[in-house]
Amino acid sequence: MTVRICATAAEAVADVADGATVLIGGFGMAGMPVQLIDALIEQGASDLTVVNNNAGNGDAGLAALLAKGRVRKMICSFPRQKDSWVFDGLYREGKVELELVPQGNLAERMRAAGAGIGAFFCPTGVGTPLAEGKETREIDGRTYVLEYPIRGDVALVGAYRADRMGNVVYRKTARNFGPVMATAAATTIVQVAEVVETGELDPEAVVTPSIYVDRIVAV
Amino acid sequence: MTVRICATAAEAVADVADGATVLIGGFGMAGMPVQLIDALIEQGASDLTVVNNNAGNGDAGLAALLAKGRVRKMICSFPRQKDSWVFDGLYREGKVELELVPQGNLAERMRAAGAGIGAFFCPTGVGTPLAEGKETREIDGRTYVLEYPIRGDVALVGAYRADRMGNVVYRKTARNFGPVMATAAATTIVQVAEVVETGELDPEAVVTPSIYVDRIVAV
Amino acid sequence: MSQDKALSKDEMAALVAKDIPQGSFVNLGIGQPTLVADFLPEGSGVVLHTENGMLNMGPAATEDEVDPDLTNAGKIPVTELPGASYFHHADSFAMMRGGHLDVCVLGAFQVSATGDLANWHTGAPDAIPAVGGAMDLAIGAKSVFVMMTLFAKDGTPKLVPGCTYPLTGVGCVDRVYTDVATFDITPDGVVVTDTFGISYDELADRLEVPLSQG
Amino acid sequence: MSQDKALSKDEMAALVAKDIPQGSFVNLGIGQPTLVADFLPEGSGVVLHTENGMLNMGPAATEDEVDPDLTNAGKIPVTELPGASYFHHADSFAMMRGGHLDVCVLGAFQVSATGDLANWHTGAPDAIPAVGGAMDLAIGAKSVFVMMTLFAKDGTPKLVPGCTYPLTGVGCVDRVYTDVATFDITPDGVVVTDTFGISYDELADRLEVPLSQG
Repeated sequence: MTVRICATAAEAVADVADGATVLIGGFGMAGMPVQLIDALIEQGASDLTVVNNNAGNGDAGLAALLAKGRVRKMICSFPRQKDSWVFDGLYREGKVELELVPQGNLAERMRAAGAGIGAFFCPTGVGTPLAEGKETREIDGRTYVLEYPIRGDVALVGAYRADRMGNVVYRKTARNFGPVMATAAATTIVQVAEVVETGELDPEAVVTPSIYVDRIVAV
Repeated sequence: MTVRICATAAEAVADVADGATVLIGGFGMAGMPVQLIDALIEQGASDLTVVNNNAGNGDAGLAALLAKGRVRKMICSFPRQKDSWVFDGLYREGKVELELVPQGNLAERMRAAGAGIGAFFCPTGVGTPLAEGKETREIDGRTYVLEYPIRGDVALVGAYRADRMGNVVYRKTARNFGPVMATAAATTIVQVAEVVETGELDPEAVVTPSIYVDRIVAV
Repeated sequence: MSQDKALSKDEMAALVAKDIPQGSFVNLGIGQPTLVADFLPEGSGVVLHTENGMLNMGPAATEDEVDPDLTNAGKIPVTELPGASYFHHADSFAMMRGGHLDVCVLGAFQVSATGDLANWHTGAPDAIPAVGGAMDLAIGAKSVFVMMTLFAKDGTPKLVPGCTYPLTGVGCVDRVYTDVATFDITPDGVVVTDTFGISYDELADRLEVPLSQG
Repeated sequence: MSQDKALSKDEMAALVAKDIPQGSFVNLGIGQPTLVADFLPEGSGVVLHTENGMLNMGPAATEDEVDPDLTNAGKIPVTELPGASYFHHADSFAMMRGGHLDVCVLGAFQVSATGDLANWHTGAPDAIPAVGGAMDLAIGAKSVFVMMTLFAKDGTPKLVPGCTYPLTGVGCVDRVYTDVATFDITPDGVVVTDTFGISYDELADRLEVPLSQG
């Protein structure tokens, strides 16, 4: 349905529900939708499951959301960083659950959700603790682990520019998880540096087509 | 490995072996690598398995390859067209085998090959003759069919421009199967209208990164 | 818009167009469904998807607009509207399979009372089978609309208790637009939502499918 | 390049760089492997991949080049070389998982005689586990090179009959570069290809892994 251009980040995240699974783009700070996360903190939704590659840096953004006790569970590949003290503390106190997923599986499981794939046999993690208890199968002489989609209720994506129809482009490695998360969530909210007129983006270079975008906010 | 810029289409396809699986891009004539197919006909490889969305139009390109009796098996979604008389004749005479695959499964199975996925549960075709004899599974209340990768020995791709490193861009709907096939073949050969200097393509708009491309020929 | 005679193809297309919500992302199947585009009102905001890799497809190309690199799924030259985007086949079908299209409109040989669709193969022994994107479309879109004449040339109904032709998809059709009636396929059965030049009783009499009046 | 003393980190990196074939597509893991880039000869044609979505990554950004939108997998600001391309995470890991990278270079806690790799988790009960792209890289590249010191600070060997730390990947390591020796992991066992400041006999004595001389 037609994208909504929101006046504020607060308007964009107003209806995020308690208990929602929120996909949050970004790899470290590159592509992190900082203003949307701040608005989500303000908005107050709690008991969230958050999917992000990391588990917060420093005290802002995702780390601040964690610090407020709003996150029940993190699904990520690399929580431990030199500035992940907020997550580290909560985790050691048993106040946040962790599902550790290899980075490529994180991306591919969200891709599967967006692409209508029910499950897929993946070679990553075979024979490691992260595949324990999972179904495996040998195909053509190689062992694979069955992996299931990760779906979001909401995706918060940081991007570069959007047109008024909702087509989105990114900048450099800030692209990272954004385009995949946009396909995997029921509602996708994108913050951009600039909203341009429809027709100004090169149709050959659109990365996230408008069909995946529900709300846009310029920050 | 470093891409080879070939002087002629003949040079580019010189080593295609008898019995090879050849992925041929294009949807109808859009994106069809006509010069590479002509060179392949000239080169003489036979007993080929060809993957293309269709099974040849008119008397040129893929239709000509079929007419020469070089194709043992077609894997495609839509062989029957108003100008597919070459395939039609061979098929009725039992001279070519047909594996009919829904169009999205054709794309996704090649994507799986390129992405290292061993197999995937797909909702398409469930309960239809094209899923007969295939493994099915119910996941979250929906039935899926298990589909396996389609790998190519060679991909012949028609594109728009390449730089000297092998990065490739396409034009409009001529993009279609090219980028997927480029990932799914051991050797990917791309014909383009123009080879430009490295650095001339926008890194944000590259569709097939150089890693997937082995040979380029300007036609 | 009940009327006292059967609908023309254009009238059917207009009816479908009227039922497509503002701003929908829509795929129009090859053939008759393509007509629907001509009846979308100005400012409908409807965005057309073509499975060969494009969103916001424009109308068929006129002579000097023809570009061999820009066609629809029927390989007919088309145009690009502002805000269009291009993507490859795996991404295009991921979009369909992932349930992101709001509506797709398809032709059919048969539709069953439970929404099974048969539209790719007559099952004739000498026919060369061809499926294209029909199966992907049938199971992908949020709503699947079928456009067809209700009766074959020999008078046989195409809305049937169970399809006799090979299936395209199981339980996937939501609504059926025909020349003489429109139907909703619901969990509680087939509901007649409108008739054109035929009475409900005659319809109920000619079809072997249990009907209810909407 | 046998020499009579152990290699420095830079010397190890230079050794790895020398073994990367011209024109390879290479992923250098976080930490020590990143050093390898500094020793790739001019005109090597080696293209660096970073799993956060880029091919043909350039060196670390100097002060005025720093762009927060352009980092490597270690989140360090880097630069872009001509012929670079950007792609999203699913595409980037499809590239890895699909076997398109020629070489990846990783650090390790342990490598087993059959090429099992342990490099993500010490298994310490209070450690917060973090895996990142290590498992994807381990099983994805055509050749996996490991760079590590051969002995831990307490003298325990890191090339072992079987890993005691949690695994990153099974049978995935092809070659091991250490400060005192290099090894090929082959179907016939571990082959010592070079030694630095240690004799083959001393090496064979200090490791519990059966060795042969290359």
